[in-house]
Amino acid sequence: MIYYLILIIFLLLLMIGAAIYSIAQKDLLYAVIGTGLISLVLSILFLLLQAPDVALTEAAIGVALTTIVFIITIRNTVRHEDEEKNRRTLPNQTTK
Amino acid sequence: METLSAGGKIARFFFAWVLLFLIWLMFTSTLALQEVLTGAGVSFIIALPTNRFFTEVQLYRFKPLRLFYVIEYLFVFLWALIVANLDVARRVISPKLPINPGIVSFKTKLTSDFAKMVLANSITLTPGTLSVDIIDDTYYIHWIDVKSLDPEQCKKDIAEQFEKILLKIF
Amino acid sequence: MDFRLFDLKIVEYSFFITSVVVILIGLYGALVKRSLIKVVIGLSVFDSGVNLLLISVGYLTSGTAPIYSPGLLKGMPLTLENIKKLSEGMVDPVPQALVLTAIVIGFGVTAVALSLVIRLYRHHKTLNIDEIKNLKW
Amino acid sequence: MKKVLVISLLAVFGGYLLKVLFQIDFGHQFFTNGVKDLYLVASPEKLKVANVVTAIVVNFRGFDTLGEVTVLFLATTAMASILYKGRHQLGERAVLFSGSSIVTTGSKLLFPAIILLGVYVFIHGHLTPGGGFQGGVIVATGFLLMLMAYKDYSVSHIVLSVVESLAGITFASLGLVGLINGGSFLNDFMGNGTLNALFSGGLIPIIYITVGFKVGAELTGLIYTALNEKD
Amino acid sequence: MNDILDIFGMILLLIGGIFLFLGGLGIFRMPDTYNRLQAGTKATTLGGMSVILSVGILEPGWFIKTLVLVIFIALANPISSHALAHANYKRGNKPYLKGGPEYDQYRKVFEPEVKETKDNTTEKVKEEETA
Amino acid sequence: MLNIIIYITLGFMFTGIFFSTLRFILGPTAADRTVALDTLTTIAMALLVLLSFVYNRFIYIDVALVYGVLGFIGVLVIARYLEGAL
Repeated sequence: MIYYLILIIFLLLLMIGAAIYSIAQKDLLYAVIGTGLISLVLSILFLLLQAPDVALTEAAIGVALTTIVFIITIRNTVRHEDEEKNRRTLPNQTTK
Repeated sequence: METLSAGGKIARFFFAWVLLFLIWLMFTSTLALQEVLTGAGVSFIIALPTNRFFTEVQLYRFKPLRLFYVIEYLFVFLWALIVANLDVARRVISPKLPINPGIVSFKTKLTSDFAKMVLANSITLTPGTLSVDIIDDTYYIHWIDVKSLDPEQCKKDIAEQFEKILLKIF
Repeated sequence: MDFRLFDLKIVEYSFFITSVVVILIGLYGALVKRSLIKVVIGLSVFDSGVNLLLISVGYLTSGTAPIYSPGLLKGMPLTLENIKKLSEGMVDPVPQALVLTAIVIGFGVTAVALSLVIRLYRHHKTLNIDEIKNLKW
Repeated sequence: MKKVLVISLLAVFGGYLLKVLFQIDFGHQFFTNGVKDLYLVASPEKLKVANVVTAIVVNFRGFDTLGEVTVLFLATTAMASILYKGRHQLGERAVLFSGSSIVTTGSKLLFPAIILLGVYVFIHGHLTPGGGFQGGVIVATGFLLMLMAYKDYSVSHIVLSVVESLAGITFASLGLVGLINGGSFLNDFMGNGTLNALFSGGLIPIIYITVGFKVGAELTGLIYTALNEKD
Repeated sequence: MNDILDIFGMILLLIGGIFLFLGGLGIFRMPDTYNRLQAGTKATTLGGMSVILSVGILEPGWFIKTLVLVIFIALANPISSHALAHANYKRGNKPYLKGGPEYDQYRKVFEPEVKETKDNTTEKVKEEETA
Repeated sequence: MLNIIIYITLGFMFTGIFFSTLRFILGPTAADRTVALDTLTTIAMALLVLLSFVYNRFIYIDVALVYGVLGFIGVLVIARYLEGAL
């Protein structure tokens, strides 16, 4: 049983790490991929807590829809959090 | 691509319906009467707008003999998949990473889009190769351990075993 | 096969601690960050933390999901006693129903917030809230 | 300065939150006089619905679900009206080019299967995990796949709004029929059937199917609106 | 008979676990994105397939549903990895080449001036490139 | 016997998750991070199926099914964005 506990604690730490990553990361695209990781881990945790309905909802929403909405926003605005840095690297980041 | 007659369209619709119905049966994995009836209805409704996605050729080309080739293809593919994984395992575990990567190209004789996709997916899942692009009939393959740059040789090494079965199927 | 997951007392609160930490991280992002998209990401992280907290409050040790599937009934007759016996080993369904709707609503909120962000960017040509006046301290 | 203030504030907040949470006995029944036992027994006994969560969402708290679907509808409408820039924008796709032929052929093949999975999830909402919301989200994701893979795949706004309105009207009128018939919104007026058969649970599968259509149409419209938006 | 099936399922489960582990290790160790994709796609596809199939073998009633999952993995995984490789090349991330620049034949599609040196494939810049 | 095999398999899976996460954090480009996410999705799907076997509930497989069908769309979205198509 201690084995399962270690695995669960690993997952919980992974979730905290993903949350910190997606808040601390300056590049917004990486932060969005980080939220995808949060939703992945959260879905496994919901299944561990015996809530398959919620796990299914989280999986369905978090895997593609949240990502596409954030990415559309990034496409329409700026990709990097510091906008000065963003302007410098813009030409080779938006076109192929 | 040939244009379809009215009979061809109806046949295509039935093909899509039967396929979707089989997928439904696998989803529910039961044979209760209510489930089967509902599945027939639902797959009928879904097949109405989506049947044009499934096939582009007349269905009279479909011959039962080709099912044997499909099964043969599956076995060849499974064997290649296992070999691929042992290959990846060898490369990943060995401490010196024995790789010599590069992107090679070759031409295929396949015509339909679906066959090209099946071949590309099979190439991706077989030893050391990853399809990067298809432009018309030219495949561009990332090869983890390039043995030759000659297109004929590449084709013989990478895709020959799949293509000759796929040519019989399609 | 029987797997009881939480026999140890120490670890039991790890779900609470994790969700509180995630909530705090999300709130920090929403309060401190200057990029508006980061604020929305912070809100979505906050949302995840709250959902995890609610679900873990409803958890029951060695319980199972509140679904009377054929695999769980195993051909038992459907009498009141059997149902009561089975229902004692089930986790709380009410937080699950709450969170189920909360996730979908959370997505709607995120979408509207992001469309507001796009609109603000079109007007101000920046996402920095220090430059968009009268919105934040 | 601001960061220090925020961190101290969060520390106080988190400390109090944890202090409260440590009084809860994890893994034991927390809401002792709650409605949990009532729901857990009444759902298979009276309604013949295997999935208790579905029973709560659709029947015991069915009115909330109507509100929730309305919130999603409002989100779609708000997004469209916030992003609206003028008539010339409509009909322009912002996806610049189609994917390579592997991506387009693959998505063409998988699209019907994804739609079928969505329909499976919301038809079986009362038997397995899932339901209208999840099924609708899956259907919308299937449309997202096609919209992304092809340059000129388009969804008709008229069809979407008609499907959405019809589903909404069906939901509301079924509820009203229940109100007239039995005295409460969404009161069940059909037979219940046997547990774990597909046709069971009375009104619940029908309502979840309407919810599935409505959510699918709404989210597809939301994605379509957002995807067409480009400066 | 049942015992043999069980043992077969267990072996398959173990093999699947090992391959999933190798997939993770592979994307950690390989030098560039294409090689990471190679390791990631192949190893996790076979690993996931064998874990899922082993569950289907250990519980025979579940077999058909696990078969659906296996089919979907085998269809969908190569598509996503192909799309990633394609996108990565289009962004201008050149592959890591040990043998020299002539090992990259795909470059000719994007830079037509290389055409004179070695001309045996069709040179056709996609029309979408200009759009 | 079966328990021990499941323990070992879970250990392998989590080691795989660990290495993928390392690549996720280290990965120099966005494509590397997406590769890590793709790998994590497949591993998570296998984990969900194994967990449903451990809990002995057939209906939990639906979650893995949704992950298996939708998981690649998320990766495809990011890939199409990186390509410059969106």
